[in-house]
Amino acid sequence: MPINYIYPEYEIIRDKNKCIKCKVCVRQCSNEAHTYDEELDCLYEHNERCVNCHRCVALCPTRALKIVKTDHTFRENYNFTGELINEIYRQAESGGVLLSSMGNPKPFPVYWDKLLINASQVTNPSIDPLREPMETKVFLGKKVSKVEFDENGEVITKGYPNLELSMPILFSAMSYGSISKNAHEALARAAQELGIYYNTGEGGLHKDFYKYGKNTIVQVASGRFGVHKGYLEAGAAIEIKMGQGAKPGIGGHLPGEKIGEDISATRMIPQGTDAISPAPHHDIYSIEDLRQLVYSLKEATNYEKPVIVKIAAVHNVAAIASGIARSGADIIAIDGFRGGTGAAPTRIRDNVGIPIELALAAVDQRLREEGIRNEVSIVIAGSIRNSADIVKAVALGADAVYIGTAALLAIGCHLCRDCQSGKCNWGIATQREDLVKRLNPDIAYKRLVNLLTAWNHEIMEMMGGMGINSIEALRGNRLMLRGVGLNEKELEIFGIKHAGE
Amino acid sequence: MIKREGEIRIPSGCAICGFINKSGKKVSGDVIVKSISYMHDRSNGLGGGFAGYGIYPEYKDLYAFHIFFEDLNARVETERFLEKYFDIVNLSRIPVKKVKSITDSPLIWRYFVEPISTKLAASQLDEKEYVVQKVLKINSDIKGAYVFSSGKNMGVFKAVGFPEDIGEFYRLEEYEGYMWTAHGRYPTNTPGWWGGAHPFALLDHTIVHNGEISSYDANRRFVEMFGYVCTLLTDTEVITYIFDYLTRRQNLSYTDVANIIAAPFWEHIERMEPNQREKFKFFRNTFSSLLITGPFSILVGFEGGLMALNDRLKLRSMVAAEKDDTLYVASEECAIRAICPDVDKIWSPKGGEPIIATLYEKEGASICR
Amino acid sequence: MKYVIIGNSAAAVGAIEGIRQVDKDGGIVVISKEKYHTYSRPLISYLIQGKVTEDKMYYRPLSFYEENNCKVMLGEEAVRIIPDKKEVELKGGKSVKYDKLLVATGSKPFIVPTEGLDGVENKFTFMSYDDAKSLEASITPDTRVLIVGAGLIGLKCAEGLNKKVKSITVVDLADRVLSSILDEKGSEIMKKHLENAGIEIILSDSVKAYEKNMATLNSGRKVPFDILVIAIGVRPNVELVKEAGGKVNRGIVTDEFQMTSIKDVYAAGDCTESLDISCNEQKILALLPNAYMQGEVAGKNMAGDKVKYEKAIPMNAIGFFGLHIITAGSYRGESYEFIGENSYKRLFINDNRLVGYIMIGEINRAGIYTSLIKDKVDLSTIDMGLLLQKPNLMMFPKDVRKQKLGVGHR
Amino acid sequence: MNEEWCLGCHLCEYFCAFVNSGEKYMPKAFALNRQNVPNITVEEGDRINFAVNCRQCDEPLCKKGCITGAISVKDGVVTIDTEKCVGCFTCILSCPYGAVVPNKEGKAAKKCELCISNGGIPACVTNCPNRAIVLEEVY
Repeated sequence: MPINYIYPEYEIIRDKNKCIKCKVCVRQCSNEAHTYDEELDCLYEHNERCVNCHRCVALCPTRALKIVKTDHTFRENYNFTGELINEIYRQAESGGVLLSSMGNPKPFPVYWDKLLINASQVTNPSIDPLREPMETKVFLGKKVSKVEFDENGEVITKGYPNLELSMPILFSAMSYGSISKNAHEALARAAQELGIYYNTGEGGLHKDFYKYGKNTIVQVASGRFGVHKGYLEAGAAIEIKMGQGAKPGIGGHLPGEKIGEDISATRMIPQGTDAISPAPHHDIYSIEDLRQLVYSLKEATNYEKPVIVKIAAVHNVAAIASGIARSGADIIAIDGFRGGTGAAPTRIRDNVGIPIELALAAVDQRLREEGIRNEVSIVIAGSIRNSADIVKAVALGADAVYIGTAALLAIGCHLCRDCQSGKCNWGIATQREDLVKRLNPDIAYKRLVNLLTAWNHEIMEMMGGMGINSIEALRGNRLMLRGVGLNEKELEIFGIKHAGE
Repeated sequence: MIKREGEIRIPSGCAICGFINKSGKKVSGDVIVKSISYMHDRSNGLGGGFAGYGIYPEYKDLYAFHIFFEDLNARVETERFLEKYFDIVNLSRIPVKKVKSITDSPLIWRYFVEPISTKLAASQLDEKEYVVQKVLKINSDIKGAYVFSSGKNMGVFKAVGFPEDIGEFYRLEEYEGYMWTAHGRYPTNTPGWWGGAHPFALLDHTIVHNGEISSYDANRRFVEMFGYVCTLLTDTEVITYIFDYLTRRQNLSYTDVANIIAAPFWEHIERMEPNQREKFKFFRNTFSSLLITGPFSILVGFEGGLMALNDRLKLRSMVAAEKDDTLYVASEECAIRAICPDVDKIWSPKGGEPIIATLYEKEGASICR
Repeated sequence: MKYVIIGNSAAAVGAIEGIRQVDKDGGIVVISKEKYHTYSRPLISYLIQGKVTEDKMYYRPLSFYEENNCKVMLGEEAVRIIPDKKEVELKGGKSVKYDKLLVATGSKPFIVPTEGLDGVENKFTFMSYDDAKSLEASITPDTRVLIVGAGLIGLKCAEGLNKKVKSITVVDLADRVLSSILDEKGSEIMKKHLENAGIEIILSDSVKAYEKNMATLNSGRKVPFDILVIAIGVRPNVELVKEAGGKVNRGIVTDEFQMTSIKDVYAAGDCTESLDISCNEQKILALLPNAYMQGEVAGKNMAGDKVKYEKAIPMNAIGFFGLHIITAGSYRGESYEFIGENSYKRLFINDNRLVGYIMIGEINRAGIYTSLIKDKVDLSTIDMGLLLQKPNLMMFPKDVRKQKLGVGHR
Repeated sequence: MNEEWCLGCHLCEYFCAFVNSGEKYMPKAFALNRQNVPNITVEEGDRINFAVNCRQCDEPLCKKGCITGAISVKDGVVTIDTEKCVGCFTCILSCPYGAVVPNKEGKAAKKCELCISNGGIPACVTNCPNRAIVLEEVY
């Protein structure tokens, strides 16, 4: 065996006094980081296999386990960090592109944390959400610009198809394939119970989930996997995926080993073949082509469903959004550079795209300047982490947010960022039957419902504090935000004042 | 340096009152002055004003512009601008009386104008839109000039001071109108800029408002998509624009406007008859950015009518009363009793429930659909 | 409705509990020859051994009769059933009227007439509380015990006495111990185990004659003893029914509702015959669980219900000196044998059904095998590999597992 | 028991043995080879796992077969009086689920009594990480 330069990143620490040798760690680690030796009645740790997913830690009945970052180091180097060195070793060994998953973990500014929310004091009252109605219902879609009446004064204008949400939150596109069927079921059932929507991603719609159609957004992406008439008709809205925040400008790849019987049927591709989504849509080489696809889809569904166009937040996102708003799309979804993924080239994930906060501020402002903000709703995505992020997003101008990573965390994801291995110990990003069953949708969907119910309460609390009792009065209400530690340019883009001003 | 309206949002508490005689009987301006004076403690001397309707019968077909000029240059420039787009039928200083407590008065002029027909035709705008654009242009572009009243057969009179002093200053006893509204202001900070006083007016819409709306920036950024420029950053300004947008541009009735800006709660809408439900849902969705939240009580004056409205939680006081053909509305009952001690009926309107009174001759007109 | 029960053991208790599931009010009279509150017969060996105290001998709590509203006539012996009058005549001339009668008279020890037996002073059987008490009263640490019969009763007695006496010798005509429930290999294992515990076992031999404290065996061997326990076997007490004209073979014959050929007279327990469904033969299954379940069925039917008792099979769970045996069914057909370090297992499969098994040592979850026999499960639906391995539910098809373990019966 | 969700992690067995051991600290319950026996058994297959414990039958065969009267049904829970039990294991012979087990001394039988004496909610239910085991009242 050649020399392996890579020292394990984590160490599994077992408290022998607490360990009762129940071997739950051995049974539960799909990476085989724990093994048991019958002869010596002894448990061994294999640190090099550990991805720090915490499955063993969480299930250890005596809390005898913990996983720590190794204190083994290279000589300190601010420039060539240990992580970079290891990445070079890995590539020197494999000759391949580095892959990773979930969102960009690098220390770029998180603007949400530099925005502060207002509250009422003397001059106007705050509102107590426990005692007064507090509304978070949201409609997504194009709005009527001129209302017409008949001679009796009755409104004759018909509204455009809109999505109605009980709260300004949707579950992001995550395909069946990138995540498990049970994870999908959890999302679908939670969406149904909450009165919101989940998104099929580019994986088609499993036959068992057509019944959740009223709460489903069906995605059409560059690979067109699983797209057929019934699929388009099944959902409440159709999303054209042009880009993804975690990997703007590139396509997707689901390896053949994950294409089992069920996924094959759902995606409409042969079992065992790689599912490759091209970087561009091969029928969209410009904005006018997008318009044609938007209208093809509307035509196919009798103009009954809103069409969403999802793009990654890139440098000229405002101009792109303006073009999309004029393309007939009803909703623009913008995915920031911290958005998640099941697998992306590390360098792209960590270096391409812009923060969603800036993208949102720019897009909302641009659409208002052009007087076309009413043509589309804006849904943003890319690492919405809590209810305060949502309040800030809405105040900046978003109609609603997509949550992906947070939803996965709710159902057990521990953000070990090893989705691409397909060995997710939490039954989420895997298709291995024994692992998939670890995610009981009965539990998982309830956790999602709990999380969003809690967030909605918090949103209401914050709104009440601002003296706002309906979410629409918060949307674009940038006066409710102040910046801290932001420079003039950032404040200008956000359209807000600095704290204290 | 203390910033004035337009540079910063200034929260304020206020007094408002108003009345309309539905049979069109005219009442002298000193009545409204008396009414507002009873709510002296609700103002702090940093602003007040009045709006009278039916006060210029001899010029009733002309737009009456009331303009503050900070200096002569502003006046010259404004008049040059006006002449370019309007026929100026009459112009004069607005007569005032020296009042000790009122100082730093700008130049206050009044112009009765009508659009130059060729210019209007060339603009391809309807007449009102034409006028609005020119007013907004003066206010945003001509330094030191501020059009604070621009409707027909009506006028706004406002200043920095207590309202009763302002009434005296403008010699309101010399005007007679079928409808009057008044405002006394309690801003938390302001250098005292006359333009920042209320009522706020656009064409024949005038608004007096007591409150501090929390939806301000959402409303502002929405209406600004339609050419309005909120230069003052006040609630009253944006509410006026909302009324203008919904009544004039969208042709909605005042009732519908109330149902949009103080929309019923969803739980209430869900309980409505299907037709009603659909309509309310449609309105709330279509004009979601025009929902006004936070406390407000407003009096909206318009040609031939008056609307009073509270926010949907009724977070500010407002009392209404009737005596014969006259409807009275005020922040406090005392302001009504002061001018009409023996009312037929007095009540406190519910949050979100508009009270709309119009001249009998206007009943059934499109505005009251 | 008036119920009369002759007998006071497992079948009687089963009947009382069966009646009370259906009829809360009808009067129940229990006629018991023995003067004790209902007790567990198998416990007498534990009593002698000292593992069970007298207060733990009771099969049901002392409040049992009161709670079930029963009139108990202890120490009364039924001598005649008069079906025409619906009466039971008691020793001493009294009689008890019944609407429904249960005969649960059990069995009595079988004693082979042997030369000199009458002259043996300290001779005992081992069936009843009284047997146990008198036996216990006569032993000393110096006592030498001879037990005739290496069946369940004889060996249980041996185990009970083992530490309390000087020596124990067990003699049986058969060539192996526990011949009624074990195969040869099983018997061999048990014999060794018993001998290791210090019990002397003489097989394929029997007592030819007794002479005071000496037994002479057929083989000529002489076995001295101070106490003799006769545990050759038992015979059902069928006389009452037989004399009343009821049908009797070796035991009382009943239908599947536990009614004898005499109307309104039911029978249950060791005095009856049952259909052993593991081999489809009428048998006397003198086993406590069988007695209880027959009694319960009889009770329910007496009270007007209509339930069948149709899952009878021989089955035994017993242990000697820490080594446990569980057996069930009949030993015919193809057999599968498994010998472990400390265990022995043999499964019998006939006509694609599990019909019997023997498990020694490793007995966990044996009931799953029992259920396969009782339910006559067609083995083509069962994973044979798993079946042979050990008792488990995995061997059943998914839907059966779901039914067995399913989340509720929703 | 819903085998669809059973992961075969065996935590139910360990928690069962722990809470029924009387120890307050889990590691102690399993220290020094204390053979605490769980009342629940996990069966493992190629893909299927499930745990088996007492079904609390309406007509428990274990009770009917018990030679000492040690088994009774209290408030729907089939209970063994270990003082009365002599360890003949007729109950093991009778139970079609294999849900009765010898105790660690091998001298008496024991079975799941729904943690009635351990706070009421069965430890296997509380500690099943995938809610494969639930407590349901069956009417």
